[in-house]
Amino acid sequence: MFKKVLVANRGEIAIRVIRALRELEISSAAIYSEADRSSRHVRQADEAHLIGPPAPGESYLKIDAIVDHAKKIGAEAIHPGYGFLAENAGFARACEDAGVVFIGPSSRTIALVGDKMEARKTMVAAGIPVVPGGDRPLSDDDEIQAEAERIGFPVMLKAAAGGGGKGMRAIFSKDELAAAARAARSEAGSAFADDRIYLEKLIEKPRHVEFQIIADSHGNVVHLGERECSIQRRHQKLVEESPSTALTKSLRAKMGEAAVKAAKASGYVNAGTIEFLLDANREFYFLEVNARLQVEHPVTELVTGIDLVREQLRVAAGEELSFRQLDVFHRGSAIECRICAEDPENNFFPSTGLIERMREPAGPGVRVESGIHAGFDVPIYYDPLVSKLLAWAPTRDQAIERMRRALSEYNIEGIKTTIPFHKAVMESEAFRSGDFDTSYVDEVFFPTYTGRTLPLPEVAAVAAALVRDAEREEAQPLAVGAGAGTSRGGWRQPPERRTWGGWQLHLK
Amino acid sequence: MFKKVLVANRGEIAIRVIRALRELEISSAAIYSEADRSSRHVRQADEAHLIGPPAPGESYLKIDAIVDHAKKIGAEAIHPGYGFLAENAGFARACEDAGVVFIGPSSRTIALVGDKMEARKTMVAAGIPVVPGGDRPLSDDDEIQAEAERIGFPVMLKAAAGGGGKGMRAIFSKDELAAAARAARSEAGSAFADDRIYLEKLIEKPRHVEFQIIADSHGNVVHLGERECSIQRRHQKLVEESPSTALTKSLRAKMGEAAVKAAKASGYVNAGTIEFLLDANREFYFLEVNARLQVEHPVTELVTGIDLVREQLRVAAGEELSFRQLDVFHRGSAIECRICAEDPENNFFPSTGLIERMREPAGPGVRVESGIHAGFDVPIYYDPLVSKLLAWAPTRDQAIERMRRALSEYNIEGIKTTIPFHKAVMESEAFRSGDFDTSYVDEVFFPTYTGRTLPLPEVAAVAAALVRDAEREEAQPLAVGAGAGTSRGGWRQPPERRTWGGWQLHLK
Amino acid sequence: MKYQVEIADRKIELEVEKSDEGAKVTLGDETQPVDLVRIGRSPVYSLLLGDKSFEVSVHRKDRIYQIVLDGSTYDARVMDERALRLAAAGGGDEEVRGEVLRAPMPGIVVGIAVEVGGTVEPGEGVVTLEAMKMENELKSAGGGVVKEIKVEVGQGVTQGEDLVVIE
Amino acid sequence: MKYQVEIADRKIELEVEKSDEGAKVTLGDETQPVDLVRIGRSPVYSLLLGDKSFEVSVHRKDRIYQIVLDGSTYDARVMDERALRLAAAGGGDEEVRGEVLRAPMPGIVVGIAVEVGGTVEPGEGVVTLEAMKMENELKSAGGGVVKEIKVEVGQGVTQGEDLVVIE
Repeated sequence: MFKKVLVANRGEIAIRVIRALRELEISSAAIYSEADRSSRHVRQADEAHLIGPPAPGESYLKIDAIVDHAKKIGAEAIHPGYGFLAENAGFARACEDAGVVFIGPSSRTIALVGDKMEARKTMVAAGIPVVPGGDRPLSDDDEIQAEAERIGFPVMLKAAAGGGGKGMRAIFSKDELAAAARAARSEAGSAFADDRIYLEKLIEKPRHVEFQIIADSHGNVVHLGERECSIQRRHQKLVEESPSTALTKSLRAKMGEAAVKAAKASGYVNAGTIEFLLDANREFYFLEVNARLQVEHPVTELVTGIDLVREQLRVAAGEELSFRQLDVFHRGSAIECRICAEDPENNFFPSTGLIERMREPAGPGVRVESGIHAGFDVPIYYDPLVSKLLAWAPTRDQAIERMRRALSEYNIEGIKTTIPFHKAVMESEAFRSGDFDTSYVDEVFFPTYTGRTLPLPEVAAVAAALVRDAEREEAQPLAVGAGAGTSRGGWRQPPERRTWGGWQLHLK
Repeated sequence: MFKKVLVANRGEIAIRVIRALRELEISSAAIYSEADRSSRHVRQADEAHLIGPPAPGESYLKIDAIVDHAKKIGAEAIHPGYGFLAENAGFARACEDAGVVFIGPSSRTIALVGDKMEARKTMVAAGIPVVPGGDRPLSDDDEIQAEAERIGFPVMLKAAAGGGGKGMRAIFSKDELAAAARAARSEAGSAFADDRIYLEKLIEKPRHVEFQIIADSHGNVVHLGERECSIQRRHQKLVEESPSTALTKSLRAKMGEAAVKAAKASGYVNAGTIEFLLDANREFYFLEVNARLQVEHPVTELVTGIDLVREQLRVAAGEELSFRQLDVFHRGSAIECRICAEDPENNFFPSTGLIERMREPAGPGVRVESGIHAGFDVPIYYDPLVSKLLAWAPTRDQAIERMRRALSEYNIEGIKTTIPFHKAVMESEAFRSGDFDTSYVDEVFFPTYTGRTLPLPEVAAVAAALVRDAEREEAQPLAVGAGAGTSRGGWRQPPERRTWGGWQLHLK
Repeated sequence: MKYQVEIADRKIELEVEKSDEGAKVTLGDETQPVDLVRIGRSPVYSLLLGDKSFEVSVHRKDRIYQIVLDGSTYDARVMDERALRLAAAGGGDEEVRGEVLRAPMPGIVVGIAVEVGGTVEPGEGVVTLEAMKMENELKSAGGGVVKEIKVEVGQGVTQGEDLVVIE
Repeated sequence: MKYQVEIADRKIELEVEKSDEGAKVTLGDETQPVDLVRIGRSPVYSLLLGDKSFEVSVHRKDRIYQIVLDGSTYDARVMDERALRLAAAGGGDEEVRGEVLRAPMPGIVVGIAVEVGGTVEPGEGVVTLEAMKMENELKSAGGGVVKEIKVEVGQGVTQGEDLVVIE
């Protein structure tokens, strides 16, 4: 096993990896940008190294500086987390060239699955259902139109090098086609320096169901079941859960088998995710491979009991997986809410600033994966995800109740977060019923989401008035006659305990 | 189900119950003594009611006041937690008489299992192995001596009404017998107003293994497997775990069966624990019934996935258990460390005072059940248990690693706690091997426990000197020339972020 | 002591009375015992109002008490008897004229959709700010005529910085 | 600036130098870059010493800096150059004579095992205090003759209160 591992990330995922390293008694080396000097991942690691200025391009994305640093400090491996360089084939290759283990799939696999058209081709060859449509780049308008008519409207225009929704366009009729293709090609060209586009059948109101896989370098590939990720806003996942309410036992087995096949077909080693779309008839289609640990990996950890980061480290060190497919069994139901520094009352506007106070939930079935702390200044440079809240229980209904309870215990003060949004989702009929698809949040939930709720204004008013009253007394202690620590008609304030308002009954 | 439940306890167990109530959408009513006005359980409950002065006898033990309060506020049931009135048959009877549901077994069952000799008799009749010895009270010296010789030395003198080790004496030879019997009888008489004593065979170096049972009022009794509680100091449990390393599959089945029989024989309804001693030959003996939720119940929750407090509430409301024996399966390994406000460097002396700062562990497989918070003044009146730290993992070795990691993240500043002791236990060879008995801590661990460890004095010295240096600069800002917020040779201190020493590199 | 507390668009009148037996608060017709205790030196308080128990955090921002209660944030403006008398004597609040669009967070200005002298409708996008990997459109609340544009595209701004003045 | 830091029975000498490139600390033969940043207004600091990262909490108790580091608490007494010179000029520490047994916690005195004028051996039990449901025996560290007993059985005492004076 490794002796020292560099964690090439920040925030909650860096802390997640550092915890796994500590449990394995592996020394952890953090890197940080100038904006992250006070961040938790710096304090929780055994070592910390300044890598550059706040902008990601000058710090967390600097391939050469990070690999050089790993060599210099004697780190045998690098864990990329998610985001930043996690799916960058060039970074994986730079690690390979430098003789540092990249904790993830090979650069070859990352490059293969990163090209949507190549990935499609690979899956078709492996007999995995893909969304009907072209498996070749389309250049002129006639070709595009012929292909669209062959598939049948509605269709989806996609960029071969795609990602993050860029270059993607849903098209419902022939008339829109030519203009959309021009726009998509130009967008793809400027975003990815690769203007190849292709057409797929548009799956309407799909559910997004993904399978966690993990593979070692000895040829063992195991899937750990699915995650339901249909609660999205503008293609961003907000809530994930396992199991999915949409899957039957036999469908789960079929999709799991397809996920393992997909991993084998792409020569996958380490942890990864095979994303599928599920249409209204419960037909599934390969969507893409996420060649990294996902944000939502703890959902799978809670239902399977398997520590994915630990297994990532083990297989990267050349060990065999500690379990076979038959050893994997699922218990209960897990839900994750992504807590973002965004204001749900104001169109999910980012909210940065100083965290003045935090109270985190705890107790049975609750797991918090947080990257922040009281006194932390949430920087503007990075992802708004500041924490993940997870709840597990024997049944989905109980997991929802537990998540509601945990959300009610979670206060992050000083910035706005998506906690109130998640409370509303947990209360919503559609989420509770389990009957929703990826269009739900944008089309059904938001039009009726009132956002700003102040259900107890009288109680808040009483608190504000009492604090004001106490401050007034403090400012004029002589006039009122009773400062802190003095006795007054049976009421006593011990000097070490500051009491506002002076009306606390204390022990005599 | 109930609409409102009164929680007749404080600290972590009150919070545990309040969380379960919130998940079931049942209104929670806390009671508090004058010493607990700032306690967490007061803030986490929906309602809070002052019950009396700090001394338990004037507050948390006031049966009439508590039952009256429940009636007055319309609480249909009372959860007693553990300790205080949890095993008080008089309290259960007062609830029954007042028409308030006592969340626990009936007063009859509590009285039956509270009398050690009656409990023994009941178990013998049910065919459950008990420690060899007398099942009748012994009065004169001749009778005692005859009985001791019949059983064979060493023997244990016990009080019929016993508890907390009072009236208990281990006797290794005939000469000690008469004097010990006199002392035990007098001790029992003054402690329990009942001076009946009896003799049992002394089981030397036993392991303490207990079984969790839960029963509903429809005749269903299920056991949830064992907890190993042999890590004790002076008969106080310190670390608990499940599964026990001492049990084979067949022994577990036999003991589980005995536990269910014991519950049925005593007419048990609700959650309870059957305690056994296991001797060196893996023979087990019934020890006693704990007619309440135990401190260590989360250990069982982690390996079975069952929420014991939720089930307690359900069966108290007359519902059937939500599972049968065949539905219970165990996964992985769980450990609990009791975090007490005691100084392990100084003979576990109680440590009270203000908690100046707290950092709690989190992340995969970690559960914290805490009753304290920063700014809390730990009162002298109550149990020193302030928090419980639990770790779960697929294997015992991993659970130990995880517990070590979690302990390293746990800081409670301002008072002394048993955290350093637990770190040492997790490192100890005997604990890791799983080969220990109840004498281990007192006889093996402590004689070699060095307690006070200051492994990094140089690092602490650097921190202290730098803080001192910064304070010196702050005190003389004009003399040194650079106060907070001013610029100095490329180093900038933003005024809102206080930096000591002035040598933090900030973004320009 | 009587207080008027403004929260959002509500004005809540209440009266606090203290005696040897503790404090009482009167809200509308109802008078209840009340007890507020600060937890250590933190911004957290335990509030008992009648039998009900609440945990509130109080952060003071200038003249506003920001109350965090059950996950919601209430911005409360508290006026006591004296302040209310002064306000009554001094006439109503000054008429608020015009609007200054301010940066709700630090970021980089990546677009300005208006010109000085141009007209802005209520809810119309005025400035686009980039922060946390996302572009965010800032909208005019009231609408009016653009009087001044204080930033330019590409410029970094701090939280609360004036961007555009609309009258 | 040179400092001497006393922790338990160790005296650690170190030197802190600051320049435009940051601070360095010299411990024995080794000089390393050092960086200490306070986290918000909390007692928590991030300490980078060389490449190593530590989280420390600092609580000041009179003249002692209580440093919490990796779960251990270090009571550090810091002397700077000036204080060291003064101490050297003023001669050694005053000889400590006698011992006052103090209550390590609040509690109730339930037993006193000595009498005024009696002799106490080092490690001998002197007073029994009840707190947190347990009886705790307080022992004499040094031993000697009991000069004064300041409490009686049944009395409640606060933390740090004098119980028995032994000379």
